[in-house]
Amino acid sequence: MQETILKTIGLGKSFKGFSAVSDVNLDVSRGTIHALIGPNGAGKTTCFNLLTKFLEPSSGQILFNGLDITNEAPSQIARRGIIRSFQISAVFPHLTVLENVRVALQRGLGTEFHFWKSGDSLHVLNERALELLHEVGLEGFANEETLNLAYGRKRALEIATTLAMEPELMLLDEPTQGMGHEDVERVTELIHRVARGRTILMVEHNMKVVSSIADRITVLQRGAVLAEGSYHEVSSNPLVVEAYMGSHEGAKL
Amino acid sequence: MNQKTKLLYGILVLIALLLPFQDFIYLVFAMKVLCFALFACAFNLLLGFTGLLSFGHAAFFGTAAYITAYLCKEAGFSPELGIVLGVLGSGALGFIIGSLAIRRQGIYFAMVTLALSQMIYFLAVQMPFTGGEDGIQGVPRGTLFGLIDLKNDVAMYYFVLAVFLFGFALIMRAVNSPFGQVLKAIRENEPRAISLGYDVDRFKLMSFVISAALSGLAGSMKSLVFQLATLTDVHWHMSGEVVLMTLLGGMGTILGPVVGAGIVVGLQNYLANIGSWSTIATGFIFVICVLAFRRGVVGEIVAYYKSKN
Amino acid sequence: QSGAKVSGDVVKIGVLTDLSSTYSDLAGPGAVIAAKMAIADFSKDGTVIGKKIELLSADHQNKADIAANKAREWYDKDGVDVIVELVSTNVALAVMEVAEQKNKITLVSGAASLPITNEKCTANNVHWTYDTYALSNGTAKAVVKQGKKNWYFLTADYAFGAALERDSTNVLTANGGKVLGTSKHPFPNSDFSSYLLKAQASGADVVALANAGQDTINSVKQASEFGINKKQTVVPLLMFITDVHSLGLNAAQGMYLTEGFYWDKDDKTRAFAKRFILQHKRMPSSVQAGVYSSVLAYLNAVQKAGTDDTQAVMKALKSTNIDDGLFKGKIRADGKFEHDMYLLEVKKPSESTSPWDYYNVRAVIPAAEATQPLSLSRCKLVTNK
Amino acid sequence: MSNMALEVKNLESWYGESHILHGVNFAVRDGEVVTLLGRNGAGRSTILKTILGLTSKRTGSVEVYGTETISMPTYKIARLGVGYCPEERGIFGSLSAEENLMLLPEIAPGGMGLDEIYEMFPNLYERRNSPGTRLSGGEQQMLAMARILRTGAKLLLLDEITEGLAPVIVQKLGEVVTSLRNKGFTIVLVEQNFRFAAPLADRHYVVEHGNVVEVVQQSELAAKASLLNEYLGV
Amino acid sequence: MFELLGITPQGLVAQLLVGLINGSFYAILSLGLAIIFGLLNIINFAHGAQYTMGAFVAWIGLTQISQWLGFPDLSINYWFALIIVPLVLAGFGLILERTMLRRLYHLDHLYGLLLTFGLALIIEGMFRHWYGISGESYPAPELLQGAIPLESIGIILPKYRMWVVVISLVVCFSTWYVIERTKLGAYLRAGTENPKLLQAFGINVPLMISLAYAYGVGLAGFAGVLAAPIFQVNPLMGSNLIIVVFAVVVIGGMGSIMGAILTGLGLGLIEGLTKVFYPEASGVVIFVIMAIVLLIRPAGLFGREK
Ligand SMILES: Nc1ncnc2c1ncn2[C@@H]1O[C@H](COP(=O)(O)OP(=O)(O)OP(=O)(O)O)[C@@H](O)[C@H]1O
Ligand SMILES: Nc1ncnc2c1ncn2[C@@H]1O[C@H](COP(=O)(O)OP(=O)(O)OP(=O)(O)O)[C@@H](O)[C@H]1O
Ligand SMILES: [Mg+2]
Ligand SMILES: [Mg+2]
Repeated sequence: MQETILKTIGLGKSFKGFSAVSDVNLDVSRGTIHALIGPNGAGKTTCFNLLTKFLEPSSGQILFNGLDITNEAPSQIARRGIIRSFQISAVFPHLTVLENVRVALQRGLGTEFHFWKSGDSLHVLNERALELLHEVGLEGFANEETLNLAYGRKRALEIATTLAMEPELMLLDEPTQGMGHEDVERVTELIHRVARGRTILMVEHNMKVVSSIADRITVLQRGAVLAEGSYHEVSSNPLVVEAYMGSHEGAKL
Repeated sequence: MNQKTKLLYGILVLIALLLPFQDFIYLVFAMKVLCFALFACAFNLLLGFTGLLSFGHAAFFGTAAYITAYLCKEAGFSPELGIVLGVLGSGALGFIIGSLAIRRQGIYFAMVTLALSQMIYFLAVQMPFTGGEDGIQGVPRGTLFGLIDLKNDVAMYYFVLAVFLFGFALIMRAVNSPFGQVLKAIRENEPRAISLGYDVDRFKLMSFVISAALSGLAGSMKSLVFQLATLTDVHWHMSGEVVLMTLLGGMGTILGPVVGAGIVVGLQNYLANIGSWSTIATGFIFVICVLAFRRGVVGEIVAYYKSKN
Repeated sequence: QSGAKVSGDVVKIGVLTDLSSTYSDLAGPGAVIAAKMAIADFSKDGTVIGKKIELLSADHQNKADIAANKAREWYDKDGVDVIVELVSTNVALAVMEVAEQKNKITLVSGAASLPITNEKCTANNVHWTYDTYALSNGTAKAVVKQGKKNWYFLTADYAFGAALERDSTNVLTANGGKVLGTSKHPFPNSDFSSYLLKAQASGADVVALANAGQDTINSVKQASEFGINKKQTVVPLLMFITDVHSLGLNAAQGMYLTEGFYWDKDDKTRAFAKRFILQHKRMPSSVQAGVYSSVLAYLNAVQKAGTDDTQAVMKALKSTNIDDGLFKGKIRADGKFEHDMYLLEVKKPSESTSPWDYYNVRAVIPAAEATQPLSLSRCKLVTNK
Repeated sequence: MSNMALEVKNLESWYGESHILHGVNFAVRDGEVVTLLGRNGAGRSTILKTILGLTSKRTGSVEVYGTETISMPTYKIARLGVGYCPEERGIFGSLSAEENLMLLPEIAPGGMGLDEIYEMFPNLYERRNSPGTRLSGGEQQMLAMARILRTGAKLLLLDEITEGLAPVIVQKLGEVVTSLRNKGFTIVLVEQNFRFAAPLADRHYVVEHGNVVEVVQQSELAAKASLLNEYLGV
Repeated sequence: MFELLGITPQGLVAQLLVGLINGSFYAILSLGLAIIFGLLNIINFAHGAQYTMGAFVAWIGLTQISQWLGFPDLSINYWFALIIVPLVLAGFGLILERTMLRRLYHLDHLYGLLLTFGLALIIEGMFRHWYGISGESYPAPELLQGAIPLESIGIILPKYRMWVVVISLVVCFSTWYVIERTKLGAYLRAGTENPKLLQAFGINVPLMISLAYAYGVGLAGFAGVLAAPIFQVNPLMGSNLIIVVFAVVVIGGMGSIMGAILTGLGLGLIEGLTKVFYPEASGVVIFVIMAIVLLIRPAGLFGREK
């Protein structure tokens, strides 16, 4: 069962001589929640961008299910089942909340290029969309224009949309950022729930979230892996404490 | 579509059908409006629903006009064949220009399309078969399917109307189709659409080609209605005009471009007698529209009804 | 004459011209005024064979489709019998086409291309004022005969420019001249200095301008800026008095050009011009004079035929000698109005004694020489016979 | 009684047609630190924006150091000595990190020097020549905070400054705010992270539906814990 | 003598100079456009009309104003026009900005483009109505009349054109210096991105924007005065130029000041050479270059990638 779903070999990226990520070897096991943490500017988002090909790696290889996907286009990677969310909220502001989720579900129908087909053909997706909205507590906003949602709710919507893709591997970039405590708890619980049957790789600064659900943690610093292991192992590593967590008091924030 | 809208469309179609039975509106004028309305609708598909401002749509309109005019006049093709080939031609050109242009965004997209269409213009001036600045004149309207003689203005009118309705329905359908939903999503947030697995460039290209082909359809029809294809059809002024029509009518609304086309063509026609004042008057209309009726005529009406409800 | 057959009980004349863009000075509002004058001169009460004469005017903006659309509407809906003026060739051709279909008349004054009475000729059309054949024969021949045999062309890169260049080159070589080079410039264009430098370096005697309107004006202006008009002769192949007026004599002096009408030619033209300037504040261009002449001739032909029926009027037009004090000649089978043309030289500022006193008439080019011989015509009306 | 730094009375505010704030009242004395707490969408960020006149319409009264600003243009309000760290960070992408830092005009004497700032945020020093929006999320957050420290503004409006920051940096920011407070700065803090805010502030305002619904003094924190819990779900 | 495709080296130098002159016009105009676009987010379609207006105002000052005001001796000569006309135009720009453009900043580029397009029509239509299409002649100032004969190559270069090159380079580079080498430049760029926020930092953005527009329009007017003695002053002189200038701005990179200047000059040269070697293509060469540049460097030669 502990099969590797995502593997990077010597992944690196430099911007005009500044190397943001260097020689990262990740090994994400199927069915786990894997957290990527590290100080600001360590290269976490950049890693995500490389994995989803929003950035072109300067070096290294990416293997998904043993398959080399290093040279594939972003949308192709998405269709393989690797779906990401963004650090700064990414929704479709002028679509309704329901439509937001439906856009993601729609790909499953295989009719995305059918410009001659009626839009009503999408209504079959409504039920599933509402279900997903319910999961993130947004069912009451289904017909609201997304623009009008508060920040935290937009984040929740983003997770629902990502879930709609039925991803094999979900990449979440700071999913709880900007959320109220209630929401954080709900989303944490949500992630935990949806993690069953899929794999999650997440960046998160909220140690409460990380400690409660992450099976395995990789700590990046200055673009390189500093430590790896369970929360317990990592949080007791003095290097990590110094570079990232601060005093243990802080870790419990 | 709700009941009221359906009723409105029904009434409009009925009026259009009855148009030949009156004297007040000149039929050729009505045909011109329909051609440009189709052109503007096709353009709106790109601007209003994909968020791409093309400043070179005259290239498609004109290319199809030239192809149809040439085939019908010099090669003796039947009108339906001439039109089909014209549309295919502009669709193909749309594919080429589109593939180059969609790689860029915003104002750059506009400028690339402008540049490429300037090259088409250059070709139209230079190539022998276009007849230079005289254009291709005296294009025969021919007989449709070997049955209907299009020389008759009424027959031609119904033909144009049928083609327009076909194009209009297609666009309306496309906008609300699954494809249209994805386009809307792309316009709203492109990176997110990519991350959901949509090959954004293919969608943009597709809508570009559809828009180009339908613009070509309008151009082909125009060349038959007026029986000529000239440089005006490929000039950047034409590209500008279609932008104006769309905006005046209300971009992103279904009926807006039709209304806009009616207004612009009507202005051209009825202001034609006042010479330089017509330029000034047109200028004022734009300024006032932008400052006061930004949503365009149809957009304003829609907004008014929305605010009332 | 109350039994006369007049369509719609009114004789309608449409002036379809460029009211707002490139050619609006040489044709434009002035052409409308000229047409009005012709009607007034024809009859005090504005009638012909007892029917009212009505005048319409519209702007075609130099766009063939707008022109064709307007023409159709006029013929179909408004009952217009004849459309006059039609500056710019593509407009003229488009409207002639419509007129032929609708069996109505066109009297072209402003457009210049030879094909109007050749391969594109129609039975219902008269080409009134001038054509490129007359321009090249007039100017080119006269200049070559002065011994200026080496020419350099600045040609607008479109069919009209090419035609002007070709026709002049034919005349040039037939008279022992030689083309040293050609620069094709885009149309429209505003800076001509590169071409002028090349022309200058070519050492040609003559720098010929095969272009029109603003392009010609700017070429002449810049030629004088570069001092080209001091050593070489600048010859605009198509230039109107309105162009000379806006250029000013300083830049324009010494040029040769050909026109079908000059206001200061004789007493009759001066009398017409005096009345015209009162209304328009500018002297008439040859195109505007041509509109006057064509409208007057049309009304006379209606009178003569006793109807406004197209065939009858065309027959009357083609069978009458025209002499209205501005133009004198007759209309040929191919629709060309054959009349004398004038070779003009632009005066020096010091020679000009009053406003609009711009030309010395250097020669009269007889009608026969200013018109393409019928034997060479490619007009279907002539070749079919 | 020390002077009022900020006094907000009956403040109402709109984004286009939507009415967001419905009569907000609160006051901050010179040298105080207060927080605005509330759930997502309660209107906390809007309060800060409205103080600076960044919403499309506002009514009521906002006095900054005793000057009524309700009909002042935004830039003049800022010049009264207000520093603003916006929610979405507002880093300028066409400027380098350092240009971003240097961009803000000094509106009062006593701003921090560049060295001091780089010492506080060494990441920024390292990335100073990168275009502003190329910085990582957290680096942008630091930059947004750092640049207002340069201007000498004494009244700081800080919107979610701990968002997306590593725990070490959050700790450090806590120290920064404390030291600013000791230097006499007046701070209005919008925070999601109550544990971060709790020890720093003199007073907490709870915002709900565009209104201040509860005021909790530092001293009452323990007593009103359950109330807060109800409002915020802490 | 060595010749390249029928052109002597001296001839080539002369041609390059001529190209540089056109380049100077492109540079001034695209500079103005770039400033306006960069800061107001508006594609100033009226730029061409404002250039025309500059030329007309100069001409009116020289020949008409005496009649208007009834002082027969009053006439604003070229040198005064060079200062007064840009100020008049800047004032005009200020009014436009305060009354109309101001309402459009938060909207899509499209609306600014449309509004200024309408303004261009009005301005052109007015001049067309008053002064006709053929336009008027504006004489070069006496000091700069005549030409420098380069006898050795049989070529004459007008003094006035030399002056144009010099003065436009001076104006362009001082503008560049002010914008890029002072803090103003940083304000301008930041203001482009997020004007509201910049205001929240205490900068009077509305004023900055008004002045920038006025300056851009003033530059257009300045170019108009410079052009008056070279080209016929006619209502369409600007609209023929404006599309090319747009292309120049795009090739240079939107919002890049130096890009606008250098590209303007460079394209003038290239266009000039095209006129010499393959004149048929001179009308389209800039667009071909633009297409190529955008495909290779999407943000333009000097633009920053987003
Ligand atoms: N496109 C780019 N060009 C230049 N430098 C970049 C670019 N993208 C990221 N960087 C730099 O690379 C480093 C890593 O950035 P990244 O966004 O991956 O950090 P992160 O680990 O996600 O941090 P945070 O937790 O603050 O979001 C940062 O120092 C950043 O400034
Ligand atoms: N630009 C805007 N236009 C319209 N409505 C807006 C806009 N910005 C915010 N809102 C609405 O105003 C209300 C208050 O938003 P605000 O951003 O002030 O909330 P907040 O308390 O800061 O919450 P968050 O934790 O999400 O930042 C929300 O309902 C939101 O939907
Ligand atoms: Mg990050
Ligand atoms: Mg907020």
